[in-house]
Amino acid sequence: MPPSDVSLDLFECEAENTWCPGCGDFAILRGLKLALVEAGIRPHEALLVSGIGCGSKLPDYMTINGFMTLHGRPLAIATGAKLANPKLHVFVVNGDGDSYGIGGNHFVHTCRRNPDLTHIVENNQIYGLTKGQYSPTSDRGFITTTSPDGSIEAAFNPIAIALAAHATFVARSFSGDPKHLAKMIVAGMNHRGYALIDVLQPCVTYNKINTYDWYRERIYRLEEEGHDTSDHDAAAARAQEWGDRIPIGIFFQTEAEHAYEEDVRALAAGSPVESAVRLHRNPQPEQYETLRQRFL
Amino acid sequence: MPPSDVSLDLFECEAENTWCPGCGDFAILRGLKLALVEAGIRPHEALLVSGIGCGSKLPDYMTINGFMTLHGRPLAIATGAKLANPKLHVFVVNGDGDSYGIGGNHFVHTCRRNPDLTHIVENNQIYGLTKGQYSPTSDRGFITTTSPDGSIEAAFNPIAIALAAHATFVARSFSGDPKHLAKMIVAGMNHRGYALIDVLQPCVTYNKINTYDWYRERIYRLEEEGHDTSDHDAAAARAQEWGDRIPIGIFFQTEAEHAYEEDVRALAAGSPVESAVRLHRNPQPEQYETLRQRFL
Amino acid sequence: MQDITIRLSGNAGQGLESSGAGFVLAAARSGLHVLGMPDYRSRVRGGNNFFQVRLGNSPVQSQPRQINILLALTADAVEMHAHDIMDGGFVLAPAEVGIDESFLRPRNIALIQPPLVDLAKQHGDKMMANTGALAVLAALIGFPLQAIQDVIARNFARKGAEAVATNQAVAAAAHDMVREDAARFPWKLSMPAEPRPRMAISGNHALALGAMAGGCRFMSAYPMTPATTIMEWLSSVPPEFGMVVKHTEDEIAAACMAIGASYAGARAMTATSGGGFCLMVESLGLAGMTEVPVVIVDAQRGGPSTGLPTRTEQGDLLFAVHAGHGEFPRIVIAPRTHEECFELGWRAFNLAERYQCPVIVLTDMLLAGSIATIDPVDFGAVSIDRGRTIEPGDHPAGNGFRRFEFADDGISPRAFPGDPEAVFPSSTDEHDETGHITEDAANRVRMMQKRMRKLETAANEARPPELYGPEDAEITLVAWGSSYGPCREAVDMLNAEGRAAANLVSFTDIWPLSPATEEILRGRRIIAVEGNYSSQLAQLLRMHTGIAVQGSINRYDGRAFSPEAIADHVREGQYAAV
Amino acid sequence: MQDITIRLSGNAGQGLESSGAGFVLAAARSGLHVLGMPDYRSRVRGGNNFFQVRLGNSPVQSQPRQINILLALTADAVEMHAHDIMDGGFVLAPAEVGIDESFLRPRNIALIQPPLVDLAKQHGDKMMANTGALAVLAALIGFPLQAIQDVIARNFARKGAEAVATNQAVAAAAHDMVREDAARFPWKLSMPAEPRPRMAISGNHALALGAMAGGCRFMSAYPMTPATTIMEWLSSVPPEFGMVVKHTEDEIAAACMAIGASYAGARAMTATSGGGFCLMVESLGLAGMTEVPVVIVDAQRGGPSTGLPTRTEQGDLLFAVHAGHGEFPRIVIAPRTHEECFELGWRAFNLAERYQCPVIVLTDMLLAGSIATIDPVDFGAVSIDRGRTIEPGDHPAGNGFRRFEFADDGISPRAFPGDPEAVFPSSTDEHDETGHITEDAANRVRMMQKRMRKLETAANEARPPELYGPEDAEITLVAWGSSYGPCREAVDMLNAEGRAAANLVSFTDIWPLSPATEEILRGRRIIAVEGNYSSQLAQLLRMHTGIAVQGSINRYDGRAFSPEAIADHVREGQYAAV
Ligand SMILES: Cc1ncc(C[n+]2csc(CCOP(=O)(O)OP(=O)(O)O)c2C)c(N)n1
Ligand SMILES: Cc1ncc(C[n+]2csc(CCOP(=O)(O)OP(=O)(O)O)c2C)c(N)n1
Ligand code: SF4
Ligand code: SF4
Ligand SMILES: [Mg+2]
Ligand SMILES: [Mg+2]
Repeated sequence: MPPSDVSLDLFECEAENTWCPGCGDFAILRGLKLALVEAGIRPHEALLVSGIGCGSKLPDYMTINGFMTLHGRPLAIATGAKLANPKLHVFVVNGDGDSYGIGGNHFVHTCRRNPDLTHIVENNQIYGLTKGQYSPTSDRGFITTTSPDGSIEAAFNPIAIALAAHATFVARSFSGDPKHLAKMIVAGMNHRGYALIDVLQPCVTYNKINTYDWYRERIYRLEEEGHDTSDHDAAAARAQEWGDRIPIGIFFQTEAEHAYEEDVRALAAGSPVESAVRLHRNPQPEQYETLRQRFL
Repeated sequence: MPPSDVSLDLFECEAENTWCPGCGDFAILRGLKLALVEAGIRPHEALLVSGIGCGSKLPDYMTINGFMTLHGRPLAIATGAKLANPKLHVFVVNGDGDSYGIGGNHFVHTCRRNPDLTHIVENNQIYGLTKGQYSPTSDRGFITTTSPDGSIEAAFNPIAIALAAHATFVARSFSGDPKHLAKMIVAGMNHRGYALIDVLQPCVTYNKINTYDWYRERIYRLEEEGHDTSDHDAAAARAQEWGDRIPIGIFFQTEAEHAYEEDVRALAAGSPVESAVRLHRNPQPEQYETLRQRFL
Repeated sequence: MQDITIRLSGNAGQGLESSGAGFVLAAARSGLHVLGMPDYRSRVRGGNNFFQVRLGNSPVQSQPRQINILLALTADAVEMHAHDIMDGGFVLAPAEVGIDESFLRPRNIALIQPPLVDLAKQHGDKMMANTGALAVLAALIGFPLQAIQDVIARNFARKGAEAVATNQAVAAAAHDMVREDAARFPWKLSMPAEPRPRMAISGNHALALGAMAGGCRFMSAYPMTPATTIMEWLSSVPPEFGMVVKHTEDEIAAACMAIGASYAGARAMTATSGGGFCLMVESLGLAGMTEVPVVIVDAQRGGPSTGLPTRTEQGDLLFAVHAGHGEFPRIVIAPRTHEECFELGWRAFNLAERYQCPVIVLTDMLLAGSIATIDPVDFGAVSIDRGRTIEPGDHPAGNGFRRFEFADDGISPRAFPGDPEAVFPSSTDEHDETGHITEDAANRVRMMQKRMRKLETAANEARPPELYGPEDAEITLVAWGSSYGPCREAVDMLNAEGRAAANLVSFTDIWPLSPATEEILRGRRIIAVEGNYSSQLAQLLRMHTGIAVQGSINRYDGRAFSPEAIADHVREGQYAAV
Repeated sequence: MQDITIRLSGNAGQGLESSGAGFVLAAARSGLHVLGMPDYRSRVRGGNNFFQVRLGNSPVQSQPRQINILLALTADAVEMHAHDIMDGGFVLAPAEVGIDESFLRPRNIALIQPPLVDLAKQHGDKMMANTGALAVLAALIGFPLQAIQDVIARNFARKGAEAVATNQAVAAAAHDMVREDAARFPWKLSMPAEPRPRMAISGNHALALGAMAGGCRFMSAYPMTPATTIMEWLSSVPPEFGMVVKHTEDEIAAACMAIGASYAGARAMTATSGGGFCLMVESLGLAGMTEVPVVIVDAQRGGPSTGLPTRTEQGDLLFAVHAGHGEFPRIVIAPRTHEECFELGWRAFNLAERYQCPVIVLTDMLLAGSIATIDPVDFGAVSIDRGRTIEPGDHPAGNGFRRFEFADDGISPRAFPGDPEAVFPSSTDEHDETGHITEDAANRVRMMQKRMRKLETAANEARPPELYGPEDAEITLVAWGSSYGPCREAVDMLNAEGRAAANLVSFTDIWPLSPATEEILRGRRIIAVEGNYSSQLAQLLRMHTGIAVQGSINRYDGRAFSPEAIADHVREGQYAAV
């Protein structure tokens, strides 16, 4: 059936949803489904890799190939899956603690590596599932059980770090605006290479500061201020904006560089997944003769 | 004895040095000793934490409190030591793979945390001790045993990442110029908070591209071009320079923010190390009564 | 009546755990023995959770198979828990909650429905319905309203006099409201004349308090259920105590920071659960090789991997004993009770500094999260042993400092950076007595032997397992950790039937095993009772004593053993999964 | 003469390893059996290293205690190695190297000093002295110069005809130069008339070649001695093979990428040493819980921690068997020979996909880095078994896809993303048959049992240990991995003395143990021979069979067992560290 037949209900699923009423993750789930429908991608054509956390439960709540893995590791796992089968549309969805805390190293190296992944971060500036400790993106002074006097660390700035780490698509959205979110996700999917979409996501239970209203009062859209998404310096400057005014939209995008897997020469011979099937059905032992010769 | 009595020979030691003749690490060892002498710090007053790699063997080659730990972990270990005993002058010395590869997550979080550490990275753009694989800082196209067709990843830019990660002191030096190196190290030591000194270090055995000459032809000094070290944007722009011209010197420095340990309120009551000694000699059980009350 | 068990049940977010904790405290202050167990799912709001409180006149160490009273704050709570209510038991629910009695009648379970929500609303806030419910429960089982009122005063103090007053009013009214029901209520607990004050404390809090008493002033950790509350509580300690707590970027940093702090001379710890412990394994080798003491708490939960994040298990024992490549000494201890959580909290640091190696404290969700009443801890009884640690100025006169001296017992002198008489290198590469790296074969052999001798020294000083019950019994249960409580009660039940049916051998020091272990177990008919699939302690015992168990009783669905279930298995000689 | 052992010794950076490899290849092509062992320190240049080559007419499986010839490229090499030269042995050194003969005379060790450096210089480059030395060695032990010339032609080809010609000229001249010495030289190897071609290959290369033959087309790793050459060799495979290799940021990413690739449907692996394996432990649980096959090679080296990075050890066995929190099936296998490195290289993937779990292949520095001659591998004999894997279109008709179906043997159907008939979630949280997260107690018990049943299935299909030597012998040696070779030769030595003194039971499939293990070991007088401190295989055997060893022979200084040393221990009944 042609993509136009792809509809929301393809992605629905009965599994019990355990998020708190009002959680910003609901809108992200919806935004992702809208994006898939718009892009005409069917459940079996996409792979959604998540970590551990409230937000990382998302794949359990829709019909899709979902791999809910380890806290902090989904980018590495998704990269392996993408390299093994470049035909898959691979998404990563995880929380701010997962992505920027314990997963920070995979994050910076994935940025510079540029595999064709669409990365959606549910950034609620808190550790939700573990009941409210401060996260890397918590603002200075943010009070939680592990920062009783307020956080005394500068907040991790995912936009700035991604830009410095050579990311080729860097965007921010807000779960209070599913349409904008869907637009960003589609843009990220269409981007050749790694796409970061950091989503401001209210945690209604543990983050009483960064609420829907708090964000709404501050958010503005980059495209409405004539921001040039090809200007890396301008993007870096906008990345520093936080507090009174918080930009959402695409900060930076370039397709001047290949996606990582485009430069992996071995993939020209067929993907590892295809090889596994082919070799299983037809091993062709003689092909290894040249390798054996190296030792004779 | 007054600092002026601190001399190089205090730091000498007989242990056999296993570096290759001509290795850039020799100059870094010398530069560090010079800096300690200039700052008047004695071996027992300093702690030198390293990881694993050629460069990380440095503490074994001088007389100092040296802790040669795990590949990628010295920043975390050093932070623990500094918080336990803020009186110590704590240094971290490790390779580019150690610091930015496997240790990348501790690197970005240490930057934003800003503990008072002086971090010297022996950046030879290669994995030396494991005999020559490409490292995070290897340039695109760099050919090694694990990048036979040349690296297809954008190089990790430590200066740019440190700036984006909110580091308060960011500098680069060159092991071909021990005096400059010593100057940078002294400046880093005097800095309040985390100081990164990325040192361009030729690996004469495995890196045949980034040689002493290669660097000499490209290096220029920021201070000679009137760079303003308080200007974050200017620093970020300079950080992007690589190739024909490579800046060395201090990119950025600010003391507008406290060192992490200055904001740890519990340290006002004495350091954990002092507490351990005090409580051992004089436990004072009654002090815990208020805590016990919480459960009655 | 000897003891009563009440299950408070409703949805996550309805404040069950805090109400339960308040009730436990009230009971504790009335001189009762209490054990309160939370049971919640890995979600933050919604979905049925419960908090179960067992109260008794003598120590209670487990949760029974059946409960006396169910407090149901939602309709489905009844449906979900009815089968756990004993015949003739009671359901207490706000009148405003529609209850389907079909579950109750057949087993003549009585239903009590005071208009608690309505009452709470009258006084201003329907959230106070919980307060009313607690007062009703007090009325039923017959413990003084005053105890409830005191706890309200204490717990609502920071919310202001207003909040205290209204809640107390609700409590009084509710207590009054159920006069008749209370009169008809069959089970009354006899209240001690002058109540002996007891602490009501969770295993994690007891362990954290013990650590502080043991001189721990540095803790670095990354949140992970069920260990998180250790870090959270230590973070709440006033700054005057000098307790430095660091919430790190991950567990690798958590373990490494603690090791760095300990290397510098602090008493330092970290706490996590199995998944985080996996990430600390390489650091374990760092501490083992450089002989840096460090205390690592692994509060076990249902595995493997993410598993059952909020439920209990004893699945990490063999992992803890063998974690890390190569061979180096480490110590593994596991508290069996809340009292031991406190004791091991400080003892762990003595062991770590004495043997200069990592000490792993294995607890589990059941100990970590349950609230028990214990005799007020005695800080005077806490001792601090820093082992062969030398502080600046205390050096014996003589020829230099050899940090890794080939000592007969394996324990070399330890000093810290800052000490002018002891400047030395430490390396995870093999090293000589001075700490410098060497690959010399003879040195390697001696240094390995030196390190490994510490394990023999530690074994000889380890606590032997403890025998409970008649020396000669038909069956010997073997247990560790949270299985101890239910096993102990099971033994009492079995022996209450007359003959010496069973006894219990339980372990606190698990690795290295005391040499006395073999002799204590030899010739017994042993049944292992473990909260895991593969009877890990039993495997360890066979590995090191050659003694095999006759059977095992295992539970690995994340729920607690009940003494009744254990006793049944023994009676029926059925040894398999509960 | 049956076999000859030559030690090439000099400084790191003098090209010993490549010269040694060339010599091994020349010998292999002449139809000899060869085992070449590098011995180097954890440094890149300088410091004495050596490469030891043992040549024989029949298979050689170990390095002997004493060598026949020492090639000394530096003066201190003699001082350092003289004690390992047998009485009446030889030292070959360039005339330009001043040798202190005081070490040699007393044990009448002869010195041969052709002017090799000078000769090399004459032909243009003193680096060619090594080439000359190899030609001299060939002359002495009497194998054809042509073999050396062929290898020169092969190895210097990429450096151009010029380089080939000059090196061959040096070889010819050097060979000529030592005519008389050669005539007087006592030990000649009889050369096979028409040499049977053999492969000269390291354990790591054999394993990598086996993995490719087994269909592995994805490898992610982080460099770590002694595993690095697996990744390096796979990186060198031409792109036409479609072999995707990723050098990652760390070992966590290495394991996770391989698991991601395997989840997607590839045959994927990673390789590391103990320290890196520590960082993969959490991923092990991920693969175990989500039932994703993955092959992890742990090339063991001296531990703990950084330890002896370039030396051998068998110290990770119990860690590999117990790594990871909670309980899940995994398989641990360990090659004993270079032939088995190739075989397990492909078999590991069959096991991983058959049982849908992680497979850990334990090798060690000795196998990984040594070069052995083996019969050319037969790719036709390689079989690929993907187990219960379903490819798109192959689904059995019927009611949907249950990825985690409660199968009797524990093995559920496996499908991959991209398959329209099999869209499902996978989670490290406990899940139901469809893959969705659930905390239901009954489901948990069944799902645990389903997973753990795979271990029973695997045990029943596991290879029993192998008996070598007389069925009834006074002593039974037990060995695994690289200890197998020297044990086998020790058994032959002992039995050569007449009586059935010893036999050997050795293991390839270590976990789960074949049920036949107990029967094979029962009633024997067992001595464990392991390259570790605590006899880890012996511990595992006692844990699961109850059979205890009578003693053990351990070596943990990072060096190889010699058969002579093992035989002596057995003769003297001395069981302790070598
Ligand atoms: C290795 C490991 N460490 C810790 C945890 C416990 N844990 C589960 S979720 C989580 C963090 C949740 O925060 P975030 O990633 O921001 O997701 P959120 O719940 O806020 O959506 C943690 C620490 C874990 N599962 N694994
Ligand atoms: C966990 C772990 N992984 C891998 C290694 C192996 N290893 C030792 S040094 C090193 C990298 C060396 O590169 P770098 O950090 O740049 O230091 P250099 O040798 O270049 O000075 C590696 C991968 C290790 N020791 N530990
Ligand atoms: S805790 Fe916060 S993030 Fe988690 S489900 Fe509730 S609202 Fe959402
Ligand atoms: S390999 Fe490179 S970095 Fe290492 S010691 Fe030699 S020259 Fe220095
Ligand atoms: Mg979050
Ligand atoms: Mg390097």
